[in-house]
Amino acid sequence: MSLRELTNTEAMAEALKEEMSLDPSVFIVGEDLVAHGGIFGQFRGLPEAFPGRVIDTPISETCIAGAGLGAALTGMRPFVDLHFADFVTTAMDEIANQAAKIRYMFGGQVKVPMVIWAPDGAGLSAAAHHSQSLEAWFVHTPGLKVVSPCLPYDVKGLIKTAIRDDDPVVFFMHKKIFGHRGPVPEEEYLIPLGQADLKREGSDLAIITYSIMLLHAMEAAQELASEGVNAEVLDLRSLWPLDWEAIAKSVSKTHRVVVAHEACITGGMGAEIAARIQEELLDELDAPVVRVGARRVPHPFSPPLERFVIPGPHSVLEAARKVLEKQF
Amino acid sequence: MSLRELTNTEAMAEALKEEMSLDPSVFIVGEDLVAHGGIFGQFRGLPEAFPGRVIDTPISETCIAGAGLGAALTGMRPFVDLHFADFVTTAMDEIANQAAKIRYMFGGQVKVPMVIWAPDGAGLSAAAHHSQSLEAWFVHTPGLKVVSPCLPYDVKGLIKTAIRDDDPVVFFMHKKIFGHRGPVPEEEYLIPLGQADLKREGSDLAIITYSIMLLHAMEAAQELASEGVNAEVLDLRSLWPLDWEAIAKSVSKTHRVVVAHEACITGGMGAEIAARIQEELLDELDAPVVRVGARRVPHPFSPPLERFVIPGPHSVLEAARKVLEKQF
Amino acid sequence: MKGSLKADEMVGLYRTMCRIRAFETKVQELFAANLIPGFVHLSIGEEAVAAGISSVLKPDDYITSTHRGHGHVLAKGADPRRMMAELFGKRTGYCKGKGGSMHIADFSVGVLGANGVVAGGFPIAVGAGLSCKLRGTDQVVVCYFGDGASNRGPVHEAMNMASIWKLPILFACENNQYASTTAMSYSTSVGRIALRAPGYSMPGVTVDGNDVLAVREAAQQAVARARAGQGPTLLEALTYRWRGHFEGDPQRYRTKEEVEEAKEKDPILRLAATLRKKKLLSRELEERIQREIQEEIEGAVRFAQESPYPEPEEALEDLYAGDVAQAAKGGLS
Amino acid sequence: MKGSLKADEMVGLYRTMCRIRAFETKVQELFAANLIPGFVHLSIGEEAVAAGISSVLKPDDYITSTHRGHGHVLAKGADPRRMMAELFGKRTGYCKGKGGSMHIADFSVGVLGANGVVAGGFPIAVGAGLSCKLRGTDQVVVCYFGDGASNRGPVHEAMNMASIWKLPILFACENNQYASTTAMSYSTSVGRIALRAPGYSMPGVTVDGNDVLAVREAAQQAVARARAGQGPTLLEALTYRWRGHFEGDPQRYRTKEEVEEAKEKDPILRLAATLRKKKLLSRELEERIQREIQEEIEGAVRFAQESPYPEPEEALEDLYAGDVAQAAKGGLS
Ligand SMILES: Cc1ncc(C[n+]2csc(CCOP(=O)(O)OP(=O)(O)O)c2C)c(N)n1
Ligand SMILES: Cc1ncc(C[n+]2csc(CCOP(=O)(O)OP(=O)(O)O)c2C)c(N)n1
Ligand SMILES: [Mg+2]
Ligand SMILES: [Mg+2]
Repeated sequence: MSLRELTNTEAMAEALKEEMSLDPSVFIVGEDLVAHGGIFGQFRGLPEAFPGRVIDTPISETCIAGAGLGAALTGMRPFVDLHFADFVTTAMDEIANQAAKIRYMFGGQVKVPMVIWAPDGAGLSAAAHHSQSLEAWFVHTPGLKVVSPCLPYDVKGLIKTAIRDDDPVVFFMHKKIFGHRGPVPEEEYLIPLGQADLKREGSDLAIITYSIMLLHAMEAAQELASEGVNAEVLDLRSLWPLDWEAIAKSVSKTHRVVVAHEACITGGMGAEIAARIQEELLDELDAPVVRVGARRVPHPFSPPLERFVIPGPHSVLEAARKVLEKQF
Repeated sequence: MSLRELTNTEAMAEALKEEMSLDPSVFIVGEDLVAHGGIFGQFRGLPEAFPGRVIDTPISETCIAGAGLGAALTGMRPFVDLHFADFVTTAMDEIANQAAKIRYMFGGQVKVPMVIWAPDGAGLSAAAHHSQSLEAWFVHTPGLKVVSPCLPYDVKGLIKTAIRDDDPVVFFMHKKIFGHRGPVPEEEYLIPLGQADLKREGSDLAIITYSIMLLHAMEAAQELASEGVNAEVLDLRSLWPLDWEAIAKSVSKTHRVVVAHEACITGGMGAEIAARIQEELLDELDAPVVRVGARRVPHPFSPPLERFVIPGPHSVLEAARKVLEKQF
Repeated sequence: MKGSLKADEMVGLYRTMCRIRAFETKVQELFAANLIPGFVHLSIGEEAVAAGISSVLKPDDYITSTHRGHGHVLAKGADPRRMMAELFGKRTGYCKGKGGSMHIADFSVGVLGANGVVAGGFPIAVGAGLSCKLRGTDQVVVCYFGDGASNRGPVHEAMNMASIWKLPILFACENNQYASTTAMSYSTSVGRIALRAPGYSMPGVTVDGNDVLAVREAAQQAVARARAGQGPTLLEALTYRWRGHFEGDPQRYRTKEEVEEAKEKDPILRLAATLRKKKLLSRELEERIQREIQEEIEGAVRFAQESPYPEPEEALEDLYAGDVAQAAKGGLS
Repeated sequence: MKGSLKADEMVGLYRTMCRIRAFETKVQELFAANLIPGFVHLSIGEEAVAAGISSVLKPDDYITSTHRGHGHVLAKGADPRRMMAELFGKRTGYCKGKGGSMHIADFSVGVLGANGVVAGGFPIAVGAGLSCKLRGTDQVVVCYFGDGASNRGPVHEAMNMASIWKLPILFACENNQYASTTAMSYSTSVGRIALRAPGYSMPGVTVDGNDVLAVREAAQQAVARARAGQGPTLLEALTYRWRGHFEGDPQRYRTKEEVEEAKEKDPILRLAATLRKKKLLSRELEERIQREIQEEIEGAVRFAQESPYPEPEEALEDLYAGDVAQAAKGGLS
């Protein structure tokens, strides 16, 4: 495989371009897509390449998400851009009560092939209405699939799979990773939903993570390595379906686990993972699973406050030290 | 204290009546309240007793919740009836982005004394749009308080406290408990938010629960007692603030724990509790914490299906047996 | 216009209304006899709306329906046997017992689903309309809704979007004057829902919703407009809900007299009178229609009663189309 | 009407507009110099709307503002020093650095908050209006919003509720013709937002939003109506956003010429010309006004720059008013 380096923005645009070329039922709908190719340039080139298939909307997230659903029910494969993850609040009925439940409520009569995509995450002083990571709400909602990759390779492969998937996929990308570069093969490839990827092998402890925290976890792992600790980093990529086998493997190998995400710790994805690890693998644990995430406050604006609230490499490091300390 | 038996419906109406008599800034707003005193009769007598202070609205949950917020910011103490918990999906922006965050975003300038009340839960063949238990979303949302009691005594005391509280309180009551009777003193009393109540003392295992699952847990505990197992049942009543001390005490005493709620297990409140127990009290556990909750599907309509999806006394019993089995 | 209707079309309208009435009257009985679980919302008295509108639709046109949707669904061509089985919670129902009265769909005849969320159908209708436009078909979408629904936010977003994109949508308001216990005159800032249409630059028409011929005529114009790519129409049909909001509703919000008075405007009797005047409905024909309908409905009840309940484990099926079905089952859930 | 304005009132309008312009021009510089974190949305060119409306409000009247809210907040009486400190993220800011540009509030002068969610202020305004009514005050509420916001669902719910309850609300649309990259002519199904008012049985008025006297006059009527218990008004002010949607916006959606042409309708120059014609704005007065404003803004910048940042741990304060503050801190969070 020949490799190039692409940014996440480029990887995403390329994935969409390929899928739109292959399948005329794929279209993109959302606010402010055409003029600037999306707020991160994630659709650059597509409005020109696919006239009429990248559709600007009024500011109406409720109806945008629901229109995606209506189109999915009638033969199309919409890719819905929700602008900012924080605005899912305005479309929760369409996502959680309608899209998630329609196939089931109607006894499997119909498929719902749609992607609901949104940039999430903090770190840009964007304050309380433009910084949240809300994936836990959707993992708690039966009927949805939830994806949140970090590296361009994974972004491209998962965007393509999410588009081809016949169920509603909620797809989050952290707004600070759009410029992040990484190798992406020229050849076509797909990444299945529900498959984690071991980004770093290790034996002393497992850091289970996803989205931007992968970068922080890798940094922490490197620091740990310099101290002689061999951490393994498991990138979940998909949160539902959840690759429980990969998690169990890491836990059984390292016996010490950190779960790290940027969302609020309380009630976050880390709670589900930690709860399940102790439920199924308690005997494997040499120390409690430690969770890393944001403190339980909204995102403050001022840089020193925001830095204090959201986790970084130091938070993963701290958690790792705590997990390593304990001797049974 | 003289005791009477009241239903939850009566206890709730009495709490509101007392608070509305004491404080002219308290009012009730929502759909279809006046003609029938609310869909469960929970406001019976109040429209007549307090003319103009029980306010019917158009079907506009988004604006109803947000109007509660606007009123709370300007000197009133609204009690917002959201009709069915499932419809919080239409007011998530108002609840999670506005009410929850306003005090914080604005640096503590203002108080947000409002209650957002909704009946939740399944068991009436009301199907996917009228059966959910969504408390986990709100526990994951900093700025909110979350309450979900079961018995009339607790309902009355907590409704009164929630109304007097200066923060937004999301208050769920299971729709199958409205007719449930229990002792309620004539004398006035309050129950603090964040205080669990030990509904049954025991030493062999702790069942941590809330809302309708309390009834199921008590039933299971009785069954266990007949088998010589002494289960303790801790009724959380409030989910945030969470009475961690009470939980820790039960865990340290019994070393075996079941966490039970009617909401979907995956990403539910039980995940948070189990994760935290293993994080802080791993050495106390003689067996993994076992979670009880709904299976990860929407609520089906047909009775045999619905019974299979939601947990009952048998589910608690099964979990208890699993927890008791394990010998370290 | 009305005159141009063919005889069999007029009789067809009559038959459709009678079928809806008979189906729902039977449901009322069955519910009272505790044979149907959950909640049931009946549209008895409002049959002209669904009948009139569906009479101008093609099989591949779409509708989004509401909590009070039996009429819409029947009129669009759904099978009363599978509907009844669904109401009973049986495996042979449209949704294999997973949906019930508020969640019936039949994608094979364009029924995109009833909805438990008031106004939940609006965004879906917009999406279906957009899909028709993108796929270049001449299909149209009917979005049924109530007077109460008209005040929800998604209505506004949907009407605006449908208008700017000239989507082929008929927004069909069944104004039965109440939303549960709440009178439209209290909840709604405008005397006629159709008066909101100019705010979206679309035609707004109010018709007598108990006059099936008037409904049909207005729907025909709207549908023609939609098929011609000229965009959506808001059609308001004034009618009345004879039964309570749900079966069992104590109805303290209105008087018996008001209900009795409304019943005098029975859309079925009204069309029957017209047909008789035109000599289109002989006693024999009428008896035959009623007999056929009774047989059909009784057959539906029999089908429902004889069908098995789903097995409990079937609750785990139909969640995902993709290969996660397995994962979901194998998971903790 | 216009003639009945007193001289000092007219000069006051001028001063308010100049203060907003000066504040935002300074913010633009500071942002470009990387002294302000996050995102900033400027209302330069739109000053007449906030100035005209606020000039008819009392201190205890309320406003809900938007992401483009510096002008609304300043005109309502907020302190530019605390605003600027907030933009810098300093502890002396209105929100102790927790809010930033999109989340400024000053409850002491009735500013119920800017909002990061487009149309997020509507339900809050309805609640404030309901509160005024329940408390029996004669306060009014101004709900500012943009042309883009007008298509969101909460607008519909809010206008309907405000109308049925005759709430004292002025819905003030700053129609600057764009919502981010999207032209109103594309996104909106009606040529003038005010044309939606009849759908809510409320007056709908469109004025030249660059003519502060016209804005003031229309606002005065709406506010009088509101105070008299006659209900809400929808006022649309046509204006133009001179800067990008946010500072840094590449603005590929419009031409430089279009912007230059719009700038010729500068509301400040326009009032200045009127004032000069009426001999109300001597060169000395004008210089004094500008000098005072410059001093005030420079003082605000100095205040902001000299103020300390909050300590990191302060991030855990101000979440709850009740005793859970402790619990939250002590908790896992
Ligand atoms: C979003 C939402 N809010 C409230 C309800 C509860 N509810 C069900 S039907 C109904 C009244 C609907 O009135 P209308 O739209 O006029 O329809 P009708 O029942 O008269 O046919 C209400 C309030 C709901 N299902 N969904
Ligand atoms: C619900 C929501 N959707 C989208 C956005 C992103 N956004 C911020 S401002 C804006 C444009 C608003 O346009 P308009 O209402 O006309 O106000 P203007 O910016 O022109 O003052 C958009 C789309 C948002 N903040 N909130
Ligand atoms: Mg109605
Ligand atoms: Mg604008």
